[in-house]
Amino acid sequence: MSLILPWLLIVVALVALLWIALRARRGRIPSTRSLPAFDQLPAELGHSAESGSPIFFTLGSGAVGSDRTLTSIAALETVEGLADAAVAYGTSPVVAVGDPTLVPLAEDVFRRAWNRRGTPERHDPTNVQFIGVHPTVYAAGVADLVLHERIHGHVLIGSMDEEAALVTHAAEGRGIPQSVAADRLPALGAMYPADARLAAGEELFAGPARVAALPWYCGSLRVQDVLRFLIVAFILLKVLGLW
Amino acid sequence: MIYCPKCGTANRQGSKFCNECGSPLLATGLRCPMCGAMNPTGNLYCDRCHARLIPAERVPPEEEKPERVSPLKGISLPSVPVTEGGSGEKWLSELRAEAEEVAPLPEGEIPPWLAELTAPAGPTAPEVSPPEAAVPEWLAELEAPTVPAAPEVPPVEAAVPEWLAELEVPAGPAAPEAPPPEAAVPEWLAELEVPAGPAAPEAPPVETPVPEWLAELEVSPRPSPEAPVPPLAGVSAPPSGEIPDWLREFQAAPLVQEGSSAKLPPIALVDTAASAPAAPESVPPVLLEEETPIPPPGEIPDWLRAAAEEAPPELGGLVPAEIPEWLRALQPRAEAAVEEEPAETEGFLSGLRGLLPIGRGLDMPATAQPSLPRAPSPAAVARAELLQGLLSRPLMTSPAVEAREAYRPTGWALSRLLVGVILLGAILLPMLVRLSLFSPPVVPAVETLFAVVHQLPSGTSVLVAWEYGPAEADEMDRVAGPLIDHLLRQGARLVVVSTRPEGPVVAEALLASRLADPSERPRRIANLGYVPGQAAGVREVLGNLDGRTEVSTGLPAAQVEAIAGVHSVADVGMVVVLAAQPDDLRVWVEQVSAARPDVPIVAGVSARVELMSTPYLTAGQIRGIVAGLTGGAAYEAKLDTGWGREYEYYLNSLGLAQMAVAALAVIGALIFLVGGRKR
Amino acid sequence: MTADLIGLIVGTLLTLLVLSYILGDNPLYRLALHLLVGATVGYGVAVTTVTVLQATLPALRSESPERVRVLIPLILGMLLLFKGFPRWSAWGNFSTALLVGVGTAVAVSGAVMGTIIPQAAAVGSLGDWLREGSYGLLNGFLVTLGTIGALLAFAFTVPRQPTLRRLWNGSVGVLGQMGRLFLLAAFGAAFATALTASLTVLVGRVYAVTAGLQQLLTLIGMSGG
Amino acid sequence: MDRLVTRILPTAFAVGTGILVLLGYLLPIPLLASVRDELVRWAVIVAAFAFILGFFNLLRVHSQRSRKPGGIYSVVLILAALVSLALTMAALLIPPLRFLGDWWFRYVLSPLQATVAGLVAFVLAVAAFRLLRHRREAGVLVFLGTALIVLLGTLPLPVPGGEWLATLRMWWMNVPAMAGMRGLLIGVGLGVLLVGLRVLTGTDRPYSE
Repeated sequence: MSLILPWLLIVVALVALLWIALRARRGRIPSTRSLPAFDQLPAELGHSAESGSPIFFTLGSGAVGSDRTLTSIAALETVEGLADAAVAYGTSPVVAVGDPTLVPLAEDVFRRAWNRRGTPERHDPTNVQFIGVHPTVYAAGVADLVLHERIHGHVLIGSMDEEAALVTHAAEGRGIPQSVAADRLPALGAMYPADARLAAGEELFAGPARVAALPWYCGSLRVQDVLRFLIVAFILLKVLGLW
Repeated sequence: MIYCPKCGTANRQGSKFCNECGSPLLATGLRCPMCGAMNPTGNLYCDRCHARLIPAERVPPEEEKPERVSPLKGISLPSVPVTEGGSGEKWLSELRAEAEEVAPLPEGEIPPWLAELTAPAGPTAPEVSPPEAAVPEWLAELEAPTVPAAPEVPPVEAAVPEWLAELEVPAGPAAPEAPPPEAAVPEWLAELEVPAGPAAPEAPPVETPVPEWLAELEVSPRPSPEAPVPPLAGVSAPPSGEIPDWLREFQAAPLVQEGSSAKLPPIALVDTAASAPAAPESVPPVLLEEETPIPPPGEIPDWLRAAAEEAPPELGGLVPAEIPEWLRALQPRAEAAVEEEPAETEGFLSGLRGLLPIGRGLDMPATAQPSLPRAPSPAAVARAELLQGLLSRPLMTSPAVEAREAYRPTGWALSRLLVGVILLGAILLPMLVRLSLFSPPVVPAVETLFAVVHQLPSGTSVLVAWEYGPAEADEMDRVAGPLIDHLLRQGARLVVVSTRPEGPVVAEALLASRLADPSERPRRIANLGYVPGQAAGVREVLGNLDGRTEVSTGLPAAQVEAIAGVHSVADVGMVVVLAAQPDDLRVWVEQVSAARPDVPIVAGVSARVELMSTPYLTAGQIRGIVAGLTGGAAYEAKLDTGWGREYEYYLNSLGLAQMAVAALAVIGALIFLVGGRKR
Repeated sequence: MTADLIGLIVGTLLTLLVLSYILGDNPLYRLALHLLVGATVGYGVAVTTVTVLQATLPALRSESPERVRVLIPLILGMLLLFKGFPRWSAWGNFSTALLVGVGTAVAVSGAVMGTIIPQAAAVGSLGDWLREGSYGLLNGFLVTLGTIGALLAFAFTVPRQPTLRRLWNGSVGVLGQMGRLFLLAAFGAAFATALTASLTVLVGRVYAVTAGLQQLLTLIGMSGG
Repeated sequence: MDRLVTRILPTAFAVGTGILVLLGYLLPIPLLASVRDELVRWAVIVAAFAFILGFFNLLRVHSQRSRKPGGIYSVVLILAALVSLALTMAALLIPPLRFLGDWWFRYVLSPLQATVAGLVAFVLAVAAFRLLRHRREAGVLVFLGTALIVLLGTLPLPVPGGEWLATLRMWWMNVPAMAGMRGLLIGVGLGVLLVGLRVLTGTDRPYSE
């Protein structure tokens, strides 16, 4: 398979990213469309602080080091966008991970949030829980936690397949409001009929931009749109036989 | 509307970035801590209630201002600069954490939970002007979004709870350590004071600053000849400006030099046990003066009794309130006689008594004289019991926000039970009643696979990638069974490899059940076990097959007959991928076609992988595919290896179960279409 | 033989406990589930550590340059264990940096060379469609429309100028709406295939339980009779 | 010194290894390919240590929870983890004890994992039943229609319409569903690419202090 196309795509993406980063520094930050799955998380965090029970994050079993790494990193960045607010309210969320490589990275998110706040000793490392290696066992373990722990809201974001239905089933049974962001097709098939605000496929990667709204997150969404049009053009050219 | 400082565009209230030029929008108003009204940033006093908005202290120069460490848009956060190496003792940082959670925010930005309390419950998420055509909720394209409009949580009542309004320190950089030199004195109290003299108090008050809520209870200590001081502690000054004459005679002599804003403890929590000098009769005692000997309870001081008997007519119908018994018991009184203390004669402390004489014993540490505890007087005991009674009463706090007990969605248990019973019934029915509703369908992909395997010359070695574990074994064993059986019948030698830890063990179980003659095992099958690392592991094993150890016998692979003559994927006649996940199929197809493009690849996959595997089939990378139980049943029907009876059971149960779920989906759709949406 | 018998009893009992979740969440199910979670983690740790140690220890003992190549990851692995103690957690940053770096490269190359380009190129051209006859043209057109629509359905940023925005809504917006229908078709197909797969497993489990119970009954019948 | 060790060096290390491995994929140079495979092997070894970290996290969380009410479940979990670790280690390292490990895998682990995978079918069925309660827009008809076609087309009833349904299923999965899937996968690929570029350019640093 010729390597020209991959190089072309990566170089164009890099150039677009740098160009948009410059524009963002001059203040021209693109506004992105609203995604209910992420937009209501800050308010949900406020309610959770009021009721005193934490928000439960299911980060899936995407191993860092495998080809699902970047889905897990996008999920971690979304949680990091909320970590400062959660720490300020004093209720640090519970995070369940399905792969051991996610344990250190998830714990670091909250440890640094407490450091930024100036009270590192209030960081409780057991709010990140490693549950089970096999995806289905992980989903069943998380479902059991959701059924029996005192939680206020449930957010599922990360790399999972149709076993995610076990978790949303348990949360729906307790009437807990849910937000789900999944990028794999079997998971989306199982999550669409679930009782949850859905962010599908590429929208999972818009999580950090919607929650933390930092310029380079919004900028990279603009780059995705630019590449989107280039690929549409490529498909049309190929259909017309010109490529 | 907020006007952008850079391009002047009008943006909606609450937006953080200008819609036109994108520059960040500065804070647009200061919220008054007393009445909550929004004032322009430049105001010193609130337009509505004239409370002071910005404390009079020096505004910290630019570089001292704590730089905002995490510019989190959309979430207004009290950001605390990271103090290197921890700041002071632990209790101080905890105090700062609580104080910060209560203190209002520097730029007048209110955290959403509080804003909800003050502003009527409105949408708190920073709304970005969503373009008309782009869908608000991503899938609600033709109709209003189904997102439940009313948030489940009952909106907290909008008015600021009374205890919170008082607790708020006046707006302005709320650095709790720096004691505000003078708490903003409320309007009604300011009138009672002498119009503040130009000379600001040089000597900062000795005592610790009295918090706002406490200051209200105190009587202003600075009586001046014109503004008499209300006689009794705790009696709040009359709201109207002029002082009733009944009050004027109780005016105390000017005790404290004008202008000194010494703050005296509000309520006479006087430690009467200390040897306070007895004030001379001549100076009318003021209850709050520290040195005044307080008459023992029950025995009313003559000046009070005189005032009581006189009952001056011009009280305007006000019957002098007689002091209730429990309040009188609380009234402090002098325990022991104290000897005379000369008053100061000159200097700006003239007239004060009980001052520490300069020079004598100043260097001595202030040690309390240990007074032997005498039997407590009955009054002290009564007071103690009263206090104990007060303390033991249950704490009356605002009704705790009980954890929002999750409501159970309607009909949850019923629909769960209904689905469970119907599903299990559909699966068990074919076991009780012998049904032959469903027969194996004719699947084109299985036809091509059968043909490819059929022309395999005898004795060729086949690499089998065993990519499923026990969780998927129930389905995959029925998919892979006929294929493995056919390969063994064709005389092929199997080399089994897996990138999942449980793969080899599951492979052993199926191979044992499908191999007709166990003694031929070493000649026909070599299980090379688990290879860690997805794509990298596959690449590594494709390059070096016989360098590994055979799992079932423990021998190095080179000595196993089944793998004789096979060093890498180049020496293999066919590659079979048994995948339960789409990723595994993609990894193996990519790596094998990269290592050896012409080798035929066939696949046995789970039903969930069928959707993702058809592109490979059409692209010709895979010669044939058997997918799901139906594929396995079709292959078994063609091969007829004697497992037909079990497949018939499975096929009928699965078919019935799928019909049941399809029926449930349609019934559910009708029920909930009519029954109404989620509340 | 008794090991298999005990195994059969234990296996059937555990399967029944987990299946009882269908009738309602109950303590027995929770016991079986916690047993499963613990057992899976214990199994995973054992297999991974033994496999990795078996791969690295022989190289450590040999004196060849291979030693150095194995020593570095082992040291990085030890450093990662510091992440367990919040005070020295920063020392594990090198190990997580390696995991993130390698993972990012693997994921990016997988996305670019394994997904974006093959899927975009697989749409085929007019010529290919015509070769498949009259249906080919319809199918090809539908697939192209659906792929482009589904791709445009995710467009995040919207132009600000009103004129451009109307143009945008007219074109990208409409295509996006249609793309959403194709996406829902994909979700429906994924739902159905996932349901078929897990139904097959459920059927297999129910058969295993009934077969196990029948076998136990005959054994009890035999020993009783 | 603190900033150097916890921020700058890890960032350089991550960006360096990332670019090296990516070049290993993008350039057909054998040297780069071997460097790439070596770094990937390192990542596998470090991931094994992460497993030990995860194991102790599990033990710590559940030992804490075992003291609270309903702690019996955590005790069972900890015991099962230790027994499973011991039996599997014995099976892999001590050949005579291998039958214990196999027994544990075959009669405890396998049935439990398989049955939990079977429960997924039950929860999917419940979700299908309550579909119209959560989603009320027109698109749900496309979802439901596709699900019914693909589900009933898998094993058609021997009624006359059965054959036609099977061919409709084949077409429906190869054209509309395939198009939607393709658009989705390309979109996810773009998302992954951009997050990857942010990590490789050092903008996102999940590993650094």
